[in-house]
Amino acid sequence: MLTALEWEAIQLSLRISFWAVFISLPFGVGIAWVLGRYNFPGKSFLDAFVNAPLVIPPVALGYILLVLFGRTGLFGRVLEDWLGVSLVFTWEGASLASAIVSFPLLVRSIRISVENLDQGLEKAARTLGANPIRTFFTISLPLIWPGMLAGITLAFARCVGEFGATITFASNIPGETRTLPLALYTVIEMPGGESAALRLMIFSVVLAFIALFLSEFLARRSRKKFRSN
Amino acid sequence: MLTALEWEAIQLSLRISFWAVFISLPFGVGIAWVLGRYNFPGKSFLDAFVNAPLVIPPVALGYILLVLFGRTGLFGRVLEDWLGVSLVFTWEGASLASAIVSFPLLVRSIRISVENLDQGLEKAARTLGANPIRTFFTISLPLIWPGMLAGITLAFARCVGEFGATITFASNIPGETRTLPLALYTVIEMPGGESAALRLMIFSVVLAFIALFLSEFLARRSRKKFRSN
Amino acid sequence: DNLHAENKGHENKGNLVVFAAISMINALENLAEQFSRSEGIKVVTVFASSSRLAKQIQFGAPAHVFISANVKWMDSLLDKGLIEKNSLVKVVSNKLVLIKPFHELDYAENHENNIIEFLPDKKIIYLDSETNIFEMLGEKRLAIGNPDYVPAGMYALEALKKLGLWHEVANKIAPMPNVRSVLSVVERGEAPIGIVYNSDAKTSNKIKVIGEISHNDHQNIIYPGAVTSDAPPIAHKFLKYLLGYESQAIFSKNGFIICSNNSSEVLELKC
Amino acid sequence: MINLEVEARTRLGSFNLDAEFHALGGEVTILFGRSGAGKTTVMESIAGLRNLSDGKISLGDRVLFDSCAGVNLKPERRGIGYVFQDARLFPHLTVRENLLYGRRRLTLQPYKGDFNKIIDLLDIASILSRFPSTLSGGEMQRVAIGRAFLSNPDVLLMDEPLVSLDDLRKDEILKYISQLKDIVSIPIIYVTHSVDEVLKLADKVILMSDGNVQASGTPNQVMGRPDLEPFVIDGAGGTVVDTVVDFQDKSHSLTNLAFPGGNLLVPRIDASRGTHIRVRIRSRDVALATVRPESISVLNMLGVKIVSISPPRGAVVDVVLDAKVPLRAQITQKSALELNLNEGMEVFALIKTVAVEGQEHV
Amino acid sequence: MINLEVEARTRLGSFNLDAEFHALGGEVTILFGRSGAGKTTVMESIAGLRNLSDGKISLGDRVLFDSCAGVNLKPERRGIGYVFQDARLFPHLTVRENLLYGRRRLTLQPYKGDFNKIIDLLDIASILSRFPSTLSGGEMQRVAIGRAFLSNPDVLLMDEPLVSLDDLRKDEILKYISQLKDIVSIPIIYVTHSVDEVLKLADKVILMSDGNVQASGTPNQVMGRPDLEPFVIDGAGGTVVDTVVDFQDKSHSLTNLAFPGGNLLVPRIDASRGTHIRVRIRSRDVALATVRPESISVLNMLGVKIVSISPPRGAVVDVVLDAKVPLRAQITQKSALELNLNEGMEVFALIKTVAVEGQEHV
Ligand SMILES: Nc1ncnc2c1ncn2[C@@H]1O[C@H](COP(=O)(O)OP(=O)(O)OP(=O)(O)O)[C@@H](O)[C@H]1O
Ligand SMILES: Nc1ncnc2c1ncn2[C@@H]1O[C@H](COP(=O)(O)OP(=O)(O)OP(=O)(O)O)[C@@H](O)[C@H]1O
Ligand SMILES: [Mg+2]
Ligand SMILES: [Mg+2]
Repeated sequence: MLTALEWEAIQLSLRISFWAVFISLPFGVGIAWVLGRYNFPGKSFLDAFVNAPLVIPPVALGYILLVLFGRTGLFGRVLEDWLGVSLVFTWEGASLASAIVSFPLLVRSIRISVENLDQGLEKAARTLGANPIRTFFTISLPLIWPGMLAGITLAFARCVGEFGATITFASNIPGETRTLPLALYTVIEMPGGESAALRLMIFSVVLAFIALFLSEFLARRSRKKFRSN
Repeated sequence: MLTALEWEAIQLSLRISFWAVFISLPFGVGIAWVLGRYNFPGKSFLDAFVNAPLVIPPVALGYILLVLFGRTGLFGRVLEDWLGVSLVFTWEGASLASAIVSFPLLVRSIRISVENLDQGLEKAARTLGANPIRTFFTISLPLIWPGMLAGITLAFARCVGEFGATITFASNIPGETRTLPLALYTVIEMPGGESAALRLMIFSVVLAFIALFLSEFLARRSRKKFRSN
Repeated sequence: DNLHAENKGHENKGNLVVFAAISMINALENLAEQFSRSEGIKVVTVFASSSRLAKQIQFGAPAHVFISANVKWMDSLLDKGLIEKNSLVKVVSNKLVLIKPFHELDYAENHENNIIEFLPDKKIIYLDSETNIFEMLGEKRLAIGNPDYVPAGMYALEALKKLGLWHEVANKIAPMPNVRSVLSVVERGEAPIGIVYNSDAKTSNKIKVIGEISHNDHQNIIYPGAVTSDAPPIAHKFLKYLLGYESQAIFSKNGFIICSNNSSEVLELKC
Repeated sequence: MINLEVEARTRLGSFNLDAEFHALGGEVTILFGRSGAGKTTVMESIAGLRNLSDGKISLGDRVLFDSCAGVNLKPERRGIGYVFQDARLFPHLTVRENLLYGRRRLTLQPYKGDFNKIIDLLDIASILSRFPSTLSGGEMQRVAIGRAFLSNPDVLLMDEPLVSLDDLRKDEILKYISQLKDIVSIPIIYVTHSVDEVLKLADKVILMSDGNVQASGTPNQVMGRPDLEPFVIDGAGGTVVDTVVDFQDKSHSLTNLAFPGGNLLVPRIDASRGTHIRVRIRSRDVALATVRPESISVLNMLGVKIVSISPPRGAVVDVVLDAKVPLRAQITQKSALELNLNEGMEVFALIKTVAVEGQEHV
Repeated sequence: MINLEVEARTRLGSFNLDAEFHALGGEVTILFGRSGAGKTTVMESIAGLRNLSDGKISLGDRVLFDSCAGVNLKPERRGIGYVFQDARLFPHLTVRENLLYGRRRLTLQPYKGDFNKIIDLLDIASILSRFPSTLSGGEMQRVAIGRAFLSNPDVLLMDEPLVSLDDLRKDEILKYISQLKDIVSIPIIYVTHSVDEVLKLADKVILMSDGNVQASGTPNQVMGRPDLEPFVIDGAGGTVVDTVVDFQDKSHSLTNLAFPGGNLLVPRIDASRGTHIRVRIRSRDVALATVRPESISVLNMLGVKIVSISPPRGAVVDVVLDAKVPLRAQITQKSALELNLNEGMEVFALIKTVAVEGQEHV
């Protein structure tokens, strides 16, 4: 049913999106927490910085990444010299691009949940002897979990659909960075590529659908528990 | 300070983004409400449909819009025959593209707030004689307002950054559809366009910054009111 | 596989990596496959817009062969010493054509300015200063590649200016980000006519070519190819292979124009 | 006079509600019962906030819910004022806005509550412009009560409204509720665990247990039943006697109340002659004597006849007395034996004036 | 024996807290005061949930907070068990998980509470696996109490913990708290509006008003003060007498308690001879007689001397009696005049056995 190329693109999309979300999740939660809970000078700047990838067109973002993480770039050189790692033109680079593009979505969803969190419950946990760490993991985290799940899904979907930054920064290398959207871009240039493009588009949507379905399922399970009929 | 072209792009971006968010807001609230409150068969499909624009690369989305809203398209024909309106190559079309691309972000933020809403308060309002409409506008809406604000900001920022669907569906016509990202893309693809690109990128970020700042200000005002120190 | 586990940064030792303009995808996929079969080496083809590929090579992309859709981007790499000057060749050439939607006939019935009048029985016209593009467009727009950065658009702009038609259409163009988009808006009738490469026109069966633009009216459209500075010898062989008779025939089938100086001699690029 | 008829059946997890009762307009009907008995569930059913599987609820000739006829009026059409067990103030509105939220309701009967009067009663004038998050527990509770009062309801549902309030304020609000029911003559359903509140307020008591109505009737009927033992603390029960003001003893700040069985002296009640007053006499406050004691500080000594003596429960026996109206005394078994009390005997019931609580009642 | 010393000053909007008091280990210290007096604010300050602008709080030799020394222990380091005014159960955890949440705490003193015992006491065995959203108001309250008990705290803060509970269950829990304080000898700070609870539990009462400590001392000292009138309902105050079990009258289910002023008969208390029992005698339950009445159902007649008679407040006067221990009677002015009561007079104090409430006390 699936051609080898399609299968390869799907796998790549999944792998790249998974790692993008997985790695950025702790940062996302941290920043959402700081933004949702505290007021401090420079908060607006942090907020703007986190959200910048939304307003900058992905292609431009890709160029910025190329400049920063390319072999001659600021970070790229450090990574290469110190760790022997190069991100440009690798799937890890594609993950980085996806992570940056989807980061604002992740943060915003979690932040809304953090803002809605009842601090009274955290206080209650503290009086029961839980330190801030335990309080966070046993009380706060489970209670913001629905928002986190929403953020994860949103970010994952955005990663699966990511094109501009990826093709610019990580190029369109088959088996390495040719994700579903890049494959779609490639086949559409071929005569009669529409049907192949349609197939790829459907795969994208199905992937997103599965992610949404999974998240809805998990969210419903956790909601059902603690909400009365 | 600003060149005429830059100023034009900024104005266009603002106009297109404003209308995109403004028009999609009622639908966004409605769908977020339905998804956040009710369980019904087909909910997952509605959810997937709403979120589909996230996974479909914007360029492909632009193409789909062309198919649907073009002169020969399903909706395009209706619009043209009944209203004499054509969306392709117009700023209204760019608004449509932006609205569709940013819609999932709008819905998700509002939905998280809807799910966090304490239904006990709505019940209290009902016993005080408020019908569902009044209850919605005087109780539910003010309480989900922070989430709505977050959604509006996110969607607005996404619209300001929207590139792929717009350029494919609405072209890159100066004064009509050449928004900031399109202008940015144009100069970035020209050799030696880096400094012009940087300027435009900064404008985009500043725009988003202003939107974020405004929303943060409004949110803080409404939060301060009803949250104790 | 551990091939790329060892080769972070993708020198792709053993593989031949070809960066090529996306508009060549049909012909090149084909040729690369044949080449890899005959040489027993894997050819990895990477397609994107020339500008993007050029920038990527500039930032260290693991390309061995670069085939650009225009001379300018090749020049920029040449200046930076990232390609072997000696290896530079003209791979193919192309020409601009005027296209319209295939179903124009049915569609045109609804409109007064029926452009069919200009085109008795499918005869291909040559665009000249007499051509009434303004009338052909009616209320609509002329789809071309964005003359700011899409090579096809630049050539189209040059030709339209030279033919004195630009002032008629300057406010009526729909600058599209790539040739593919030009095709799609013309296919859908959003633009009644568009200007694309001949090779691009070949990829769509929903449009038809109604006119040609003489290459006298603009710079020569050349697809230069070259080998990057740290490429293996096989890269030269591949480039040479592209210039061979069979390869050129395949290019030709895909709408490209076979280069006149079909040899491995060095081009003088700034023609 | 609008009466409320309730017949409610539903199931929540393993809990089964099956309750049937009615509440008269102008009366306070107390829902009494241990925690988890289903009181809140009944209230929510009346308010239309909980779906019943089966039953019928009507208010006067308006049917609010009828599972057979498929009637299920929306909460806002039911004309209820509900003081929730948790205050449920609107967090984004000031106290004033919370209080006035329900006033927009169109009502059949003219608006009776007076904003300033209720503000004063509840002592919330100083917090009107604050937001709920800054209020203390009792302040929230009071605002919630005011909000329900001011919505001018056709039936008032109060779910433990006075829990966080001090006794003095409790008393004032209880008095106000007593007055209210007489003025607007709506049914008031009141949930409480306090025997004190039952005896002060109740015209009728519905005793719930495990989702069922265990007993219902006047406070005297319900609170005196020995089989309801587990619900009521020994001796906190008692009787309620309807009296009229006979004369005022201004010099001693006392009021003399007449009732069929004689007269009662109570701390001064500000009411004119002939006013109906309901007094509550706790059975543990009543002592018995076989001869009239002299030189004792007890002012009320009623000649009564012993109707019955209950079997001993622990140290105590309950003695039902006939003072033309029923009266109840709780004394030790030892006293009963020593005084040789028997059914039919004529004795004196001794009731300290300060132990009698009276309240105006129409 | 760990004592709690509190000195708390802070400002919330227009409300100023400035309270200073101490609470001894093994004693229940009641925070009493009208709604909005600042009780919850004090509790939160002790728990470390509210920042004080100034003050010092120490528990034994541990300093929890000291604005001068810059000490501010985190709430989890303070070793408190807090029953909040609102239950604050964790919505995503079952009742069992809520109850056990605090048990992970490492404590200096060995764990004393027993899970099953507390479950039984609170009667929550049947809801252990439910989530809080399905609980009734009283059930939530009980789980919150259990959660605090089970966390094995060094100081217990209880903010109106019993408000939604019926009297019987209240009584059981009150008894348990009384036992608890004796066993673990931690300080217990208890907020309530109920005079009843004050008299049953209190070793010490802190009366708060407008953010300040108005009065503090034993219940006798505080609840009897006439200047505290506005806080206490007439006659609900009273005295607490420390007694020891003298003998058991099994046939009448009575217990005879000895105290310096004589003996008291009370309903049977299950305790052996010599056990210390604290009894509470409400002043309105005490009648006075100048000659010993005969043939009356009142079993306790104590010969006492009148120490003072207050000026009349409305109908009543407060009479302070000397029965070797202080005792208090509330009678009408009229009786006082008729019996010609004077300071120094020897009279009999009549106290119905059923009106006396006794509780074991170490
Ligand atoms: N979803 C549910 N699943 C199982 N049991 C439930 C559910 N909802 C409520 N109950 C049970 O129904 C019973 C009645 O609850 P309700 O709130 O009416 O009690 P109540 O009489 O108001 O008690 P309280 O005085 O404690 O407020 C309780 O025992 C409660 O645990
Ligand atoms: N942020 C604030 N701004 C202004 N006043 C406040 C704020 N927070 C609390 N208060 C006031 O502080 C006072 C003390 O509140 P606290 O909760 O301690 O009272 P309380 O004694 O517990 O009362 P209750 O018995 O009603 O629970 C209240 O009058 C309250 O209105
Ligand atoms: Mg209840
Ligand atoms: Mg409080």
